[in-house]
Amino acid sequence: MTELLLLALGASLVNNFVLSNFLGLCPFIGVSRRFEAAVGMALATLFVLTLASGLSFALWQWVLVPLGLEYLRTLVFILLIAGVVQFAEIMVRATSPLLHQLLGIFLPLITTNCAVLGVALLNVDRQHGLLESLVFGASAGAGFGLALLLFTALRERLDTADVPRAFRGAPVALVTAGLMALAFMGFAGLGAR
Amino acid sequence: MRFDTSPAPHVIAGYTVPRVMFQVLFALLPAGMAHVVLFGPGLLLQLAVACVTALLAEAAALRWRGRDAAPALKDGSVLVTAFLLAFSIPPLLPWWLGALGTALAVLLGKHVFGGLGQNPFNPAMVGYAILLVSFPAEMTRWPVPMDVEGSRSWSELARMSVASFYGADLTTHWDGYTGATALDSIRSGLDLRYTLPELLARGDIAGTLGARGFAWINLAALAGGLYLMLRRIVRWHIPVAVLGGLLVPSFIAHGLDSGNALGPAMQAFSGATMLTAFFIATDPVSAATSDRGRLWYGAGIGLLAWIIRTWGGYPDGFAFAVLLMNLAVPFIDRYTVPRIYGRQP
Amino acid sequence: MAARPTFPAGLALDAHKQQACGTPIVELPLPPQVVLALDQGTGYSAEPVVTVGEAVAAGTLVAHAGHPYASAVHASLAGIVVAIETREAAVPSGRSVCIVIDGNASNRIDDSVRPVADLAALSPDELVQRLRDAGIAGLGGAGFPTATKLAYARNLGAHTLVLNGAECEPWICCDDALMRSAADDVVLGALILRRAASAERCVIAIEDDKPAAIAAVTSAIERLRDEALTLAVVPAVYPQGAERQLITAVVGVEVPAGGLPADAGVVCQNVATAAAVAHWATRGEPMLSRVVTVTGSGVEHPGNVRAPIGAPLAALIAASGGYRDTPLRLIAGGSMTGRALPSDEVGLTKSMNCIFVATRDDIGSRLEAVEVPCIRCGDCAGVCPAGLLPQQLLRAAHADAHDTLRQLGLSDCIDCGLCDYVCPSQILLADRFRDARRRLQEAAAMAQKAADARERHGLRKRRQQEAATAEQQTFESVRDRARRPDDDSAGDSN
Amino acid sequence: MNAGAILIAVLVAATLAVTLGVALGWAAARIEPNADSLVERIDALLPQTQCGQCRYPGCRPYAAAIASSAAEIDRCPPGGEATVRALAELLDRALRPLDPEFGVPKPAQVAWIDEARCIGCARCLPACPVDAIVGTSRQMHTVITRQCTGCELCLPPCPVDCIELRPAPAVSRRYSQPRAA
Repeated sequence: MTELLLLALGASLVNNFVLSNFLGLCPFIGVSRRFEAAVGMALATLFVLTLASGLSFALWQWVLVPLGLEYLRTLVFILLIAGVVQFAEIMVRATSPLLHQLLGIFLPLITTNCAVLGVALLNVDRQHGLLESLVFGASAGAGFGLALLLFTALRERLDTADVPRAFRGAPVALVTAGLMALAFMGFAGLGAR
Repeated sequence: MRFDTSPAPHVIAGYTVPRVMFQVLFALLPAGMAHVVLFGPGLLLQLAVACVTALLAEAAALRWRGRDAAPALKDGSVLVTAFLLAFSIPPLLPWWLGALGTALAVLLGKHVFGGLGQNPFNPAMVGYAILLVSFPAEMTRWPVPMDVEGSRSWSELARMSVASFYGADLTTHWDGYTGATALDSIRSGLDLRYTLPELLARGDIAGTLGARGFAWINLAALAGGLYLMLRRIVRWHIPVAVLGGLLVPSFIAHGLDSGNALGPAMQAFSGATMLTAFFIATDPVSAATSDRGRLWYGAGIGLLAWIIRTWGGYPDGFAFAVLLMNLAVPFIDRYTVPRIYGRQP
Repeated sequence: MAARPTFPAGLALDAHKQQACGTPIVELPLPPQVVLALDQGTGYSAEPVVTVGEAVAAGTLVAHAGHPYASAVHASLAGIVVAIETREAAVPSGRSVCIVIDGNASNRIDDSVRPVADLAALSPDELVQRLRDAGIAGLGGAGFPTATKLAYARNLGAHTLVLNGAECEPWICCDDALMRSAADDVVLGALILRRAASAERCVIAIEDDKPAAIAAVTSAIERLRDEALTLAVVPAVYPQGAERQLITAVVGVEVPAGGLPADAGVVCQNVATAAAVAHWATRGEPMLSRVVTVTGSGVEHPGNVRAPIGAPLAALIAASGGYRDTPLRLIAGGSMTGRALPSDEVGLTKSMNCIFVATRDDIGSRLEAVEVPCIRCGDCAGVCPAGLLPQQLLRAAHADAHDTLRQLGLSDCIDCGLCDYVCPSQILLADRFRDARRRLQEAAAMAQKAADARERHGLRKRRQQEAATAEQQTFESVRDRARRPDDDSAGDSN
Repeated sequence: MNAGAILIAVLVAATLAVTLGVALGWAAARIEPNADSLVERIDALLPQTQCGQCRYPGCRPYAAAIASSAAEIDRCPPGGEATVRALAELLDRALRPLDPEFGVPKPAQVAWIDEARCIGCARCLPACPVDAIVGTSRQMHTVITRQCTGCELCLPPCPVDCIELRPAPAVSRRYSQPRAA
């Protein structure tokens, strides 16, 4: 139990996927202009990450390893993630076409979100079991969502700030993301003692 | 007869931002005096370099934007940033690090976002965190305070401070004069499996209320903070929440495991506790805006500082705790809008 | 009497009342001309019923209240109508159609001005109608027609009439003076208003910094011995006299956002309005005059003046000894919500409770203010009596973000000006909010119009479709009928 | 590596692909996209003049075209810059100026019939998209100002050019709360 808790804490805060490992930066920058869209993205990523973690573990454990096809893992995982993402897209379009509009290209791009593939590969590398994989995936997703929502709320505030012209838009967003990463360094070493 | 028109209200109280800022500077006076008495005149040198750098950076940033720099320089806000940073860094820091930290605080922490009132992060803490991450050795080397038993003299401390300010290598002359802060020593002691009572029994760590040296500075900062509350510059929500967020968990943890967990008195009067609670966390620009939001914000800072002090990689977690809660402020503001008259909650 | 708890927030302000309050009410000599604005401050105008050149007597109806938010206007001076034209006026829009009457010395009083003999026999509905005909409007500052407010109160079943004698705004003391000199009128008017509103009880609320008024009203109530009538002393905290805040302080309920006081079972009237009602009941006089405070460091002898509606402000100031020093602003109202007027040629309106002639001594704090960026200190939120976050509203107003403005409750701002008052960055918050509120109202009106158009367009399309279907059916039935006798053509339908 | 291993690898990948494809195809067919709610939210931001300047027969068809990305958001001159901004914000699309091809914004206007010149031909009645013109054959017509959207669609059918557009009256003020006194 403590192990799982530490795993969750590590994946969501200490080694936050976005702010410490720099995985999944494209939606982090791309879908952080509107809070509603960010909430949608956070939920979609959480869904995809958790589902992909479980399924990739199953594929790895019960198909690739028994058949000696470990070298196929990148290919197979991407295929799997693409499928899950497509499913998420169908769901989003059915429930909220506005969200579908807002997420735009970034929804299918979850497929090539390095955070998702990263979680699947890290699960294999660290030899996580099924439960561990699911917890790792879900907490990575939660950490991504947390960072995304905090960042979006910050950017909405910056929208009305008197930012120098040279820094308006992407530059100030990147500076902010950098300072967020700096703040998250405060978690460094947490749980190591 | 004809008259000019102008919108109501026609009379205002006449409070001004400079008045607020200079009251804050004034309230830092007792802490500054305690600092100088206990740690030597290093603080004054740091203050000088920080103030000069801050004013230059502010003027340069405004000039570059084509704006009038004079009112901004006079309003005192950038001096508050300089003071808070100078109070946070060790008094032995070489001048160029103090200048670098201040310049980064003002430029990266404030003017990139548009200057006064626009910065989401506390500029002084931005500067401090960058220095701490980039120069960990210099940033954790403090003079041994005067209230630790030994045969050190203040004038020797002063000579060392000046030498260190210009970058002299301290190990040759003043080896026994420098050391880690109390919180730092306790951390490393605990890592080496000493128990807390054993560590506190050593004369160089704990005073009556908290860490040697820092206990007095914290008391002085508390006095200055109470003055600000009396003058209604600072309202009670943030300081109380910060102290609550830090002290409640430390009280519980100390009760459960007095061998390893610091007690509330030690937590309250060591490190940057009081400075943060009354001067840093209360910076309104980077704090939450409603009363309820400020309680969450303050409690978050206290709790995160406790977590980082207890389990984290840094001895005093306040700078990071403040930055972490700064970035949560817009999020907190979103969910803590007070009830409007005549509306259902 | 102990002060009772009050609404949250607010601020005790420097009252500046001693300037004008020392002396008794002065009667203004009849001016040679009056300028009667047909918009008396609500933004809705009465319709003229006289023509240029017509002779009128004091009390003659000159404009009829067509809209429920407009109030009837009567000639306050006997004479000749010399102009009906749009002029500069002391109303929010700055201009109004005005009826200008040149006085003659006849002082003729209209025949309709007779004491109301059958007062006790009038039903509440009749009372309300008579008050409407008499042009009685709120004298507290908004000028809203009293009859319309009473009608709302009756429709929604208000149980309490609150008589507003708080007079929280700095510099103004006309209500105070009136209560001290004519407390019996106030109490009598209160009883008539209570009956017209069909309310169970009436509470007269006075701020605790007016002990003389409290004493006068207390003894007037004792003389009357009516159990439905009580006095409530409220703390002198600005904006205690704002309708919603006073209701919360006195009755302990909140008026729902976007609703009327009557939704909370309360109707609120000003004490001066009550005195005017008593005036009407005892003498039959429609609303022809009011008491107004003339004050500020820019007038020689500050004081309270009873003047005919429409009297040029210059005449009022002359009666107070004229200008002194360097008057910089001519403000209709007090220092917090008063409106700076461009000229002293405009006529007194029913809603004008104060003429504040301000010099640098009075308004220097505002003149010298230098605006700097908001530092989010939150002092404004700490004093806002509506519980708003002005600092957040400012950002939203700056970005013109309508949804955010609505969410943050811009429409619940009562325009009290306290946020401006305390702001260390000295930002003109109240003015920005006024501007944003106007934009929001315009957007809402446009949205309403679009919604109406959408509905009508939808109805039209449905009607066209139905018509097309009906035509098709008619065509088919005619065709079928035409086909039936001739069986050979059956194959043609393919 | 032998041929068998390659075959197995290909088989595994292919099986996975086919399985996912079938599952997705089934899901796509079963779960209906729900486009109407988006069209409604876009329609709510359009000014409802029904003027057709966007070259769609009314505001709702234009909203549908925006929702399906068939049309850009810059085609509505009556809504002006404010509408483009609202649409850009709703859909998180880039702000762009109005396309002058579809007309230029004008101040709000309403139609007005010169009743002296009107011959009562009733041709303008069916042209009005919101039924804001009243009148019948050989009777004078008049425009209900409050309901007119200023779409100008009644101008072309009029044989005697007796309809002109005038500035719209200011929007009516609502009862504003009594102020603090």
